[in-house]
Amino acid sequence: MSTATLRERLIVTIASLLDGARHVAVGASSPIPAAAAMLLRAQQEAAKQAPVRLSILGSVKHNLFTNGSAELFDCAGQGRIDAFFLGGGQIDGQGNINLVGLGDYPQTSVRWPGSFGSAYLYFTVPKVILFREEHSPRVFVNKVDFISAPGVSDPQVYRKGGPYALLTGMALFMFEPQRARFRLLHIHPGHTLAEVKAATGFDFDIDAQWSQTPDPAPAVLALLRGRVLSELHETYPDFAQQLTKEITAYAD
Amino acid sequence: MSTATLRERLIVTIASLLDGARHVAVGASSPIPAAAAMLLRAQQEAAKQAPVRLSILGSVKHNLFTNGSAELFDCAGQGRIDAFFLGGGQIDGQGNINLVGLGDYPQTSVRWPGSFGSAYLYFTVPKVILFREEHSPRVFVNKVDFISAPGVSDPQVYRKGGPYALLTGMALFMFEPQRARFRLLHIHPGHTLAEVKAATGFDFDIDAQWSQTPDPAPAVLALLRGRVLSELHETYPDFAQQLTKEITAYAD
Amino acid sequence: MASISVDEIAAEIKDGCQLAMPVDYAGVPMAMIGPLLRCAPRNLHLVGVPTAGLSFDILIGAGLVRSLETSAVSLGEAGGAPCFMRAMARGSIHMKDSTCPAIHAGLMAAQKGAPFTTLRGLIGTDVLLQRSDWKVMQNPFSAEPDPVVAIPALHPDVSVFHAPMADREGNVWIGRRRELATMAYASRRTFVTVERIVDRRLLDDEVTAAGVLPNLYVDGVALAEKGASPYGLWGEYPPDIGQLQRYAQMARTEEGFAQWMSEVYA
Amino acid sequence: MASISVDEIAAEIKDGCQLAMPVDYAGVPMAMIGPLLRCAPRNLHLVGVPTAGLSFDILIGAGLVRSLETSAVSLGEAGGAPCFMRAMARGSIHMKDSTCPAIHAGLMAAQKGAPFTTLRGLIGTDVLLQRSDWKVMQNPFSAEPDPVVAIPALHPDVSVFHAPMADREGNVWIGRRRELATMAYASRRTFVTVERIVDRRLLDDEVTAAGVLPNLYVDGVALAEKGASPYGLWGEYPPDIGQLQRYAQMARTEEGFAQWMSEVYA
Repeated sequence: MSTATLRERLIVTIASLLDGARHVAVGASSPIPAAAAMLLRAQQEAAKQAPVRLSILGSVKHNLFTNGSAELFDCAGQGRIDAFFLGGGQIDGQGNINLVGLGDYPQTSVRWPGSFGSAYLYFTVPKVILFREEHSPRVFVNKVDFISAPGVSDPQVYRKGGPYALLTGMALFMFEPQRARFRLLHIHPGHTLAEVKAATGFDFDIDAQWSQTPDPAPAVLALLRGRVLSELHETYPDFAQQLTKEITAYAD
Repeated sequence: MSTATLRERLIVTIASLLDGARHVAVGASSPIPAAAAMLLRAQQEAAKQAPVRLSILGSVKHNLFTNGSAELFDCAGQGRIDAFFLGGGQIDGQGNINLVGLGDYPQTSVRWPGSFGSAYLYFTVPKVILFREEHSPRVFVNKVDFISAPGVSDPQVYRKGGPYALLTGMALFMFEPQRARFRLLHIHPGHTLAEVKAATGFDFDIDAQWSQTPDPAPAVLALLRGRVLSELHETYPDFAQQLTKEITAYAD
Repeated sequence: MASISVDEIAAEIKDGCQLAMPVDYAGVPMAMIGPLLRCAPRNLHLVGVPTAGLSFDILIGAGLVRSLETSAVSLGEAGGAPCFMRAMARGSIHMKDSTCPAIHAGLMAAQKGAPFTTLRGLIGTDVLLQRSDWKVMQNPFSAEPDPVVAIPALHPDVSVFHAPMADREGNVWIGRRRELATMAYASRRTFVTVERIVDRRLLDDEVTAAGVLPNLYVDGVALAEKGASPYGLWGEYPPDIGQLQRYAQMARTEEGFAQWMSEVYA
Repeated sequence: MASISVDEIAAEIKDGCQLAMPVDYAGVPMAMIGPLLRCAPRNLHLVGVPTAGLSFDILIGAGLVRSLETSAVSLGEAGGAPCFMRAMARGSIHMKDSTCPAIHAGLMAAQKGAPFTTLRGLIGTDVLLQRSDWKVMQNPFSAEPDPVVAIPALHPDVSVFHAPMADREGNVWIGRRRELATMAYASRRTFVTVERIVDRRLLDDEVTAAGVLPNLYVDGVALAEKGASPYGLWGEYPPDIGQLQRYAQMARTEEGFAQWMSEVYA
């Protein structure tokens, strides 16, 4: 039996993906990425390593920016942000993401909010982690209807960043920019390769060493359930409370 | 006999040149232009008119800027500065100014500080008032050795501003951009047209109506000697004190 | 500067006005929306700096909007913006889809008096493909092919935002929210609603002065307590998520939107 | 961030370093000049943001400077900068003559991660004529001929300035002097000397936070009381004009400069 809830597992997985980053920015309404970045910082501090810097938009305490909403983009353009998170109403097998809508633009049949900063940050932040809990063929499509941000670019296009990994409620894929393809690395407990294939509308590679998502180490879980949950309360009180409940229910 | 000292006359003349401006910026180390702008404001307030806004660099009280030293230039680029002041180590008859040095650049025989913001502000501020007390052939030359900022531009060049008038310790010239020439309008008391011609190294037009620089109205002088002098103390204490002495000596 | 009323601000927004307002957390001028609905200017061109939400959705639902330029319209945690989505599906409004830093780049060009600024990214996106008003150009400093996108200066006719305080001269305290300064520098006219007007001059103290938008860029200040509500205002009050969710729920249908409007702006 | 010493800051400035410092009234890091003279890095490339004065003149007089980029070098009311003028006449330094907004434009491009920004003006000046590193280009948004000057991004290796205070995390209070933030954003590394280090976190209060350069952009903070002297520091102390005049007087000759140096930096 697994030792952690799915959300805890997602948080721990993201924290491990972030390792090596000196500065992680987290967009608005992103409690799981925020928790993961806080977890990485807590782990590093516990190990007496230089901790990652966090800029969690929406937080006062965990946000260093003082130059308005342009600073996130300026900072990325300066090469001072190593990792960021994006989602997508659609994500395709080449790492293209669509945050705009379904069908023919502009009169899309379904309209989403819009591209936000993706059309810039996907080019400038080295490690963009695609995170979408829903793992279904309507999200993971063969070709997006609108490219808010492309997974790869022609060689002459300025490109310092792009997709690094794709984490869903079912699996973890790494992105291979040379091949412009995702590679399945882990499947979360309770799911099978057949299930992942059926739920993914694009073709992907499978790592020769693919495995079940490893269980979080007890010390990491303890940090998450202690310090990180309490830090998370400031920005995401509802989410922190909900996660506490889940953990309690799971333990029972 | 004249009622005012030369410096008072310069201040009053500049104030009249500034009339109509909604926002006047004054650069560092420019006490006479600063006093003139303050005088205009005081006159307008006394007449219950909307007063001109002042941005006097170096002043805390009479400076609205809060965005660092770039704001003056941004503000000019936005069209929000109507008048500014420039000088020049050399000024020629086409309104070109040289703030860089004498002789062949870069190994100039005499080197001045540099062009400051002139190469931008001369293009963007509608009324640039050239102000140089020394009126001599070494300042007013036929052709400047280095163009920090040109008096006129080709028609396709973006140009919202430029020289409006040239005020010296001897005379006032207006600038005619169509002709790219100065036109003598006033000569200060105590000087003659022959003297002005001899002291000016470039050819200039002479206004059919040219006259001696008019005497300041008593009410204007009273404002200058009262409110303006006391306002000036904050930014230019030495100058304000010196001017007070001059006025006292002159009255005796 | 004489302080004015919120109604007087609304009256300055005429038919066809290009009107800029800030993102959810940066002082949305909600108090101005009711008066604006009464003035009912037509064919507004809205600019969301850099994204937009409830204020845009209401104006779209009320039929006052012809087009908008922003990088997203949503109600945040409360979900999509229903009137915006409906109008897009119908094709009754024109959306100039952007990306956040392109909105900032256009305003920054205007702040600087430059015709345009360049922005990395964008190449290969459908965002760029749809923006014929942007140009791809060669970086003149590169010997190799190096395409870069030029974003033209964005000069809104009017910008309006809500802030914690202003002084009697009309100097407005914006704190860390410096995009509000950029928006005001770039705009032809700027109006501000504030929680309170203070007697001390905000520029007289270097500490408060650091967060001030000077009155040089401000054409009118109106008092409006809780003027961003149901959005929050930094350092003052949090957003009222319940109210936003209630709007999101009701505005899913035109009837529900009409009912919400009659309840709130009767 | 551990606070460091002024000597440690000086030691970070190596041979060939492109070193940026602010204008007279914006926190000139005079306290760092003595230690820097002891380290004596060679072939410095100085950037004055946007103009320069005493600190540049001393480093030029000491023979540590190969080139400089700024829009003016002077001692303000105390007159011209004697070592600068002497070195220019001799041709022993290379001056990239600029204009204030071009310095800001280069730093702003770097802040934005853009390859360049454009600047109006300049066309027809000898400033432009001498700058082969700037390019005149056609405004791509104009159908008519509309030349505009492109200024490439300026990324100093190191910037150093003096400020009133920092907190223990290295967040620095810069107040209205926002060109210091732009300089730091644009620079690869930034070091700051301060009058005092305070115990409270400057970002915790929205009013002080508005004037803070966060430690994200700061590589070291050193305590240096009266660290801008003989220049002034806003809100703290005025410039010492007498000292500047004394320097201006003595440095008119090489012997006088040498004597001034031995008196001040013995």
